Amino acid sequence: MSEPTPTAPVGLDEDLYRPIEQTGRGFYSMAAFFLAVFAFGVYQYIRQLRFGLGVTGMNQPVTWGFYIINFVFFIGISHAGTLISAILRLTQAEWRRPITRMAEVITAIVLAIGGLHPIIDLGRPDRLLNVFKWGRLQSPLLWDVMSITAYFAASTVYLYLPLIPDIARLRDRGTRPQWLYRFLSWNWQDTPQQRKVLHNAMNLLMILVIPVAVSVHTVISYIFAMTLEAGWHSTIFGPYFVAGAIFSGIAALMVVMIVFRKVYHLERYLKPIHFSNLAKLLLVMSIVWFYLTFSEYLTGFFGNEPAELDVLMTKISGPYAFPFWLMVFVNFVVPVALLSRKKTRSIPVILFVSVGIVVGMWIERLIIVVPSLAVPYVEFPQHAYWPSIAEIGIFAGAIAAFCLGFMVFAKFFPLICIWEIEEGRSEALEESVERFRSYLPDPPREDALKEGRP
Amino acid sequence: MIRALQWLSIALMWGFALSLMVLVPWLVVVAARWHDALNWSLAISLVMLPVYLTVAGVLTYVFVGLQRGRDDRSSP
Amino acid sequence: MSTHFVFLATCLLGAVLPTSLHAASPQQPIAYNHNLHVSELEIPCTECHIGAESADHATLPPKEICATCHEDGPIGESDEEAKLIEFIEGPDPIEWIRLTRVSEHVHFSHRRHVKAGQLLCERCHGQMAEHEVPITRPAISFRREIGMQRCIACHKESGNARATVDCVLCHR
Amino acid sequence: MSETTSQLRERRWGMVIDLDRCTGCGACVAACKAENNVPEVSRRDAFSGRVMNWIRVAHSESQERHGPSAAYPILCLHCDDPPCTKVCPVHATYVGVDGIVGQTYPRCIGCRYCMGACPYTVKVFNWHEPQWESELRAHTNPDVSLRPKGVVEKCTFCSHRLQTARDDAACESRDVEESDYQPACVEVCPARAMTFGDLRDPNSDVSSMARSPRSHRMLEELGTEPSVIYLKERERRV
Repeated sequence: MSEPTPTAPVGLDEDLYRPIEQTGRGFYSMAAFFLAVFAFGVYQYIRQLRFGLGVTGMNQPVTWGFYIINFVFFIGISHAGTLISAILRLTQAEWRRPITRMAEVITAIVLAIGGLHPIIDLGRPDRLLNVFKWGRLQSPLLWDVMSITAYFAASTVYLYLPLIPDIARLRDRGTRPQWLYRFLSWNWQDTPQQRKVLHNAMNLLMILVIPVAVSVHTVISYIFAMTLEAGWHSTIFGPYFVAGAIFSGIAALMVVMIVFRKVYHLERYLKPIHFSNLAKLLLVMSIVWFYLTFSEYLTGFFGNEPAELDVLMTKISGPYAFPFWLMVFVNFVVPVALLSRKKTRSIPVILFVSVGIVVGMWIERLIIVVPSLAVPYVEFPQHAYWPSIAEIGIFAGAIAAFCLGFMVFAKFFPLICIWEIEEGRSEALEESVERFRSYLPDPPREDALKEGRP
Repeated sequence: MIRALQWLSIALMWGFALSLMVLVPWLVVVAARWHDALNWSLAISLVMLPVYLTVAGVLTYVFVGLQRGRDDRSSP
Repeated sequence: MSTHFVFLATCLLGAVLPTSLHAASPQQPIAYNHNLHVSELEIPCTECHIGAESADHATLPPKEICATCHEDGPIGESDEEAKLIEFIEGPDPIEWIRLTRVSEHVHFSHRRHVKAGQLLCERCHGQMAEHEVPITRPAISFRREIGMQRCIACHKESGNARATVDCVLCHR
Repeated sequence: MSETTSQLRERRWGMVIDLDRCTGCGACVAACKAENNVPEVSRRDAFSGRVMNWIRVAHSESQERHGPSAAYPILCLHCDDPPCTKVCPVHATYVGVDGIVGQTYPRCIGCRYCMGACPYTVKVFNWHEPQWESELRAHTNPDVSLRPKGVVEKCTFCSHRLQTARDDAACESRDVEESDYQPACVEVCPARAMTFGDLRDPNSDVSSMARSPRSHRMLEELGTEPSVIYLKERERRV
């Protein structure tokens, strides 16, 4: 066993290692539960493979349902992550340190799950290879394949790089399984040169990951916006989707943070100030989201174009009125009412608001995908779209897969970036004092002093 | 053994990046062959290829960099 | 759940098993000698496979076609001919086993290729004239080994403007 | 905008539907189903909105909808610049040489993007493996394939008839004439409301009808350039 690295002061961050080194009964029972739900989803998918997409609730004209909604939703959540952590790192926001890791984990897991959804949606998944053999780059679906793979690659690496020093710590502590930590730590020895390489790479990646992340959700919006369908064919869909993605991402991040803070007793690390700061960000995004939603619908409404108006009316007063107004309520009214006042910005309230927003953003995806299809230009026999047990089962399975993925990750790796916390303790204070000092106006030059005040 | 796994993962990463970089020109070839929206395909491939190149480049930089950094000291 | 497992396992097995096992070598009712009829007696293919020039399918000859020559008793001394005579005199049709098939979703017109395109049968069916006993697998299967690539290659190299590579004109 | 369209095309098959003549009897719907082996769906599927029709007769009673008339048949309009082909990720739907928008079933991956992109909602999906009762199976058209589950299908202007017409013409070493080829719906229409022909040929019936002041195309403002042209009803004095 190698000796612990000199930079790791033993004891201070023991709380962060505990979930990895001790496994309680709760973990196994939760894992079993999620595994069961996941297995149910897999079973439903196998049923779908056998009997065709007829087992879902989709029909003509509503040819896209839960799978595409969930696809957009999950990929949206994935923006939590990397985008938030990249922006916070880039702007050197010191309070980011305990948050970034969780955000990145959300991204990686949710991207993998979301990326599978278009495949689940295929009528002929056995012909998936056609996309690579004879794919048409003109199709926005291909743009999506490209941008999601790029984002997945970039964000996985972006999760992995800051993890290396922590893995090395686990390796040096002798945590099991040793081979895993030795394999993943890449012989990290905390040499100055290694630090420099890691630092450079992270800097590069965090800059790269922002445009890639923006492009991903823009391209997803293009899937809809590139068609001529009323309600989809909109120029602001790109920014609208990106804003919505970041919005839902922050909310999901808060939910995860609050849950794991409770479960793993991370109160020392995730303090009210972190939630307060994120809640302010959430409030801003809520307002931005509302602004974009408003602009999007107002142009349709004011122009009075019949097809556009038909879709709009089904949303605000037709069969989709309830989810629509619920969405406005939980995405805008509740956050603005509760998060804008310091008094109500407490952690339980934030949890409530965040859960509401995650649900609300899912409804938003529903409101975007389904009504436009349900109200075609030309008269068509109408049938309400209701998800079947297959779609609900697969949705539940996907959520279970996310929880399971997060639990397994937390079982093997620290959920809070230990070295960044240590770095914060040892260096950040002086560094930021130095930084703040550099913001201050320079002292007057000596010759100016002499001239001005003789 | 662990060394081999590490090299394997590098190889996988590169295989991934390279196969994407092969895929895009291939799709352009397909488009040309089918007289099918070649201009679009070219435009999109021009956007995609640099992105993959950058991702692959960063990966290489990190892996090579870490190995170089390690060589300063003997491995534990 | 177990039925699903069996289903999956069967799929896997089906994919792994060699193709030869799939097509158990078929036994034709009469061991027709192509070599004798085509090479030596110089009977053209279309004499018996009458659809080749006039229809989509080339057709396998019914016994009436055989009867035009073999009606008045055996010409040679082979056992196979004796079987044929039995068929001609009996009430049953000869149930030839069809070996060459194109997929259901393909429109392939024999008359188009044979009559309008003036293609030789050998081009796709191989040197049938050399076989003295019935073949057990087609010289060229359009199912597995070659498929669409062969069609496309030939259509392109023919230089014939009517030999299209447009999907819907062959896919149906 | 598939470049195939402009470069290789000889003809542009098109249809004119005179709404003044259309009685909405549905003969075209039945003929199409029989001709193209469009499967029947189960009762349950029919109730959940999965009826499969390549042509349907829409009725617009009120003026709120954007349809042009009281009863009008809608089939794939075989657009010149179809929104559906642009979004297909695998080249399963595309504009063919004679302006027929093709759907290649063996290539389709069933993503249903084209169905969402089509402003006319004329594509249908095989939600299940089609079930054919033995009676019906025996009467399927051998010229048309039976589609497997999980692929999108739509009107092909009875392209199998074009295949046969081309075979006929090739055997007589001539080009396909307009009179060689007609889709089943046109053939069967008892009111002769549908006319089929070459829109490229200025002397054809369809071309002259297309020049009528009554002619219009569905959702013309979208710029999809459909090959199916409707003739508006004349005003009636009671």
